[in-house]
Amino acid sequence: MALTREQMAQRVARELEDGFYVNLGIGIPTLVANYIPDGMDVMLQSENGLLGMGRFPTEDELDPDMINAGKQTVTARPGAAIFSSAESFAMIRGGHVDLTVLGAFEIDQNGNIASWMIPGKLIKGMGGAMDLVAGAENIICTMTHASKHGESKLLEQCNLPLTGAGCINRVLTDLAYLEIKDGAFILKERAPGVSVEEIVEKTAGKLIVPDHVPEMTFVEAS
Amino acid sequence: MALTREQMAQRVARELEDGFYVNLGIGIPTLVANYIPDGMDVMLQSENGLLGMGRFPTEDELDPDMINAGKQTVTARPGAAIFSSAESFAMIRGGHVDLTVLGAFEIDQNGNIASWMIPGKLIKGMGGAMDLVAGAENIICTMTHASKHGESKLLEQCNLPLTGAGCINRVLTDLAYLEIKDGAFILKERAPGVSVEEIVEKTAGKLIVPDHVPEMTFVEAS
Amino acid sequence: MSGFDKRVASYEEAMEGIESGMTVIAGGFGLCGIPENLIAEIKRRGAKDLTVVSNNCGVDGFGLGLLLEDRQIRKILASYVGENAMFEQQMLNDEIEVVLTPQGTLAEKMRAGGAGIPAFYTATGYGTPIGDGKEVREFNGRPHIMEEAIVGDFAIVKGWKADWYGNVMYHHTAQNFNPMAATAGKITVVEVEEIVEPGELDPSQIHTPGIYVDRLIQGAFEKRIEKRTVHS
Amino acid sequence: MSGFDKRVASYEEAMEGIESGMTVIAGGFGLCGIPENLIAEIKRRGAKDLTVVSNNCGVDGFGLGLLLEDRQIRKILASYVGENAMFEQQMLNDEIEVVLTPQGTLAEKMRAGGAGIPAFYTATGYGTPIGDGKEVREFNGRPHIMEEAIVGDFAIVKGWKADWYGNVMYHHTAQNFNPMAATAGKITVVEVEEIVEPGELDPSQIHTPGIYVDRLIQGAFEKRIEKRTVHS
Repeated sequence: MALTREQMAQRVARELEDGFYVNLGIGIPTLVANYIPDGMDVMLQSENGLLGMGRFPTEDELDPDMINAGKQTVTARPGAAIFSSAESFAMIRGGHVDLTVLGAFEIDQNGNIASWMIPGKLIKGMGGAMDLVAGAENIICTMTHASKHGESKLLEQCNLPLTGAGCINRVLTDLAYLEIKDGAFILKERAPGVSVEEIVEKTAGKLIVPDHVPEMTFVEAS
Repeated sequence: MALTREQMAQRVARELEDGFYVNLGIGIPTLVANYIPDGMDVMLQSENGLLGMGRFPTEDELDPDMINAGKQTVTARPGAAIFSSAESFAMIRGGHVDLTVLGAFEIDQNGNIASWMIPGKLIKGMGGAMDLVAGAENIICTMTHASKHGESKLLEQCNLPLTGAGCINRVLTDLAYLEIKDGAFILKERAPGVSVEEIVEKTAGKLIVPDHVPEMTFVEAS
Repeated sequence: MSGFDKRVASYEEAMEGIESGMTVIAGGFGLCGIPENLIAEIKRRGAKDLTVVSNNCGVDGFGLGLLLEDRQIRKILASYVGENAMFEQQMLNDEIEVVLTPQGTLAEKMRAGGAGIPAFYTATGYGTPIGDGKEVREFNGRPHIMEEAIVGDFAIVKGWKADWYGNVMYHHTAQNFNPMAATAGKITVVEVEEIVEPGELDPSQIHTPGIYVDRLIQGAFEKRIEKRTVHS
Repeated sequence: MSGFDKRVASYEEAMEGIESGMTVIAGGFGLCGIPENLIAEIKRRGAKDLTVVSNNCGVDGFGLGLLLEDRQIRKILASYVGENAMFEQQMLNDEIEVVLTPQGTLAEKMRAGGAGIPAFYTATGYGTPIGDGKEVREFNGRPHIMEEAIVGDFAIVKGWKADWYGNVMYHHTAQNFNPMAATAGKITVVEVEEIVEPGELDPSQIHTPGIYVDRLIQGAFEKRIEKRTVHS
């Protein structure tokens, strides 16, 4: 069965390490924060200028001057740092963020990503996404493996205008976890109950399937 | 008679305006701070990262962490700001400093300045001088009109390696105050008792002498 | 009267000289840390054909959204727009030109404008529509594009506390684009919540040194929240 | 043990991994705000053929001058050197290569190295020996030269206060080159006068966010004064 949004977040969270500075995009990436393992400490970077994002505020703590990159009101955890947008993107562009998690429309076998613009639809802008994909050494993209109409989003070459060229090497879809290397997707794990055949069928780009593709396991929340 | 160092500083101080942010180089430029007219407020920028340099500290105030660009211990005046070297030179390079006063070895009629390097002699470096001449819209150079051996320092073309190209338009020497425009020095004022003939003789570059060249006047300190 | 007293008496005086066709750089991210009263004054004055440089363009009826009502903005450089119906409509009607700019590149272009750096190279945007027509150059085996600095006729900035020399501190994430905007205006106008005496702020804790600030005014702020999210 | 605890137990551990041939970026201006104990540790370890990036090169027997005694520096990028007899002698004997770099350009090269900006343009140095061999390009009718970023294998930094996440504050003009150096090291080591608990520093008042800092140590400092000038 395809992974739920929560399971996708859970799987991404396994890539975290203690002491990681992490930037989480909007959507599924945001949910990753809910699955940081006990005893592990991760610091969230919000590109509007906050390192050490905390939980949402109580009514009493609510402050219009304290928001995250999604424009939600947040708090800062003890030991946070707040700075300008130039400093924030110096961190991002300079490769100081350990892990970036973001969504995408399409990924191709050369690590190109399209995530911001669908010609003919209203274009709102790329925000910080182009800086994030160009800057983070370590990016995981999360998206559904195929569109609602069954069209693969893992392509030989992206159709949509790019967000970044050759910068993605890890993708988690609702069906599989894949790495990108030397112009091909490498199937590393599959969702519980999802067959290799289904993944092959729904992957338009070049896919390398190792002899053994382990199934992901998830523990039910108690 | 040629101006004394103090008179040179006094003359330069007449170019100050209330509310000016000023960077003063080492030597005669430093003395300018002693001649800021009463009722006029000028803020001194020190390129190691201090805007609002104050007087030297008393023994009690002495702090190794508070120095100026000449590495002397100083104080900060109330309302000062302290920042990084990158921010300091952003100010300088970005043209935010109203007036820079610095010394020179040679100036030429095209506004080129040589002030940091004498081939064959030990070269210590340019420090912030190249940034200052490239960045300040408004620079006054102070130097003696001629060397000890009588050789002019106001040239057709600088002989020494440059500090900056085409960036100087005002020079105060011990003999005269000159402006530089369209490839020529323009004699604007002469030191008390110094003849136009002497200035002409000691200026190797193209010199334009107006019909009337007023003599500077100085009031003795009481 | 000290030449360093940057205070002006009114918002009218604060935006004196703004004219049609000018470029205005604005601080703020979303509705956080926006110079809301200075924007309102630009609306009141009615300057048209403005080029606005700002990460976003406000919402209907607030922030830079106010300037859309009378079609005062001809062109905007931003990283994310269109949260407001009026913007969307003007964009679809080609009444407003939008130059989408990656957020980090936008911040760096403002900083460069203030710092006398006319252009710089970044990997951001290479291989995307943002890189089209820009010079490409390889550094460390990776292609980068050249981006040029931005300077504004006016910069409008929202600070928290300032002394009357114009030394400014920002509050929390309301800092965002404000420090870079402050450096990049030929005339920089800052509105703050509180003005104190010079000497009251710690010199090492000033975010924007007064040398960048031309005019300073104390105002009252609505500080509208765009996405109110609370912890139950 | 938090993964964000940057504290190390000794100066030996702080400079673990420094090897001959590496590039070291150092904060400090003159003798003000220099990482004096980290420099002394580099001397103790004896790494040779170092490329040092620092505004100055200390004095005889103190600061970076210590590394001259055993000829540990092969090359230095600096804006002003030679205050020390030993430096002068090694320079005259061609034992040390000196790449003189304008002070503002040096600061910007460090910042660019940390910020993922591989190169930028500046008017500083155009038409001078510093511009020789560098690309010249005109912007706004004025020629500029291209300068490239600097990154170090190590950056050594002197802070004032830090929390153990590595968030650092600097004291007065001891700030100088330290914040840029801190961003530009593959391994950034910071020594401070006091380490406090996370949460004790105001988030908006941190000069160097902990993300740039790999190792942190509390030390005792001589803080030698180069030109003691007092007001009688």
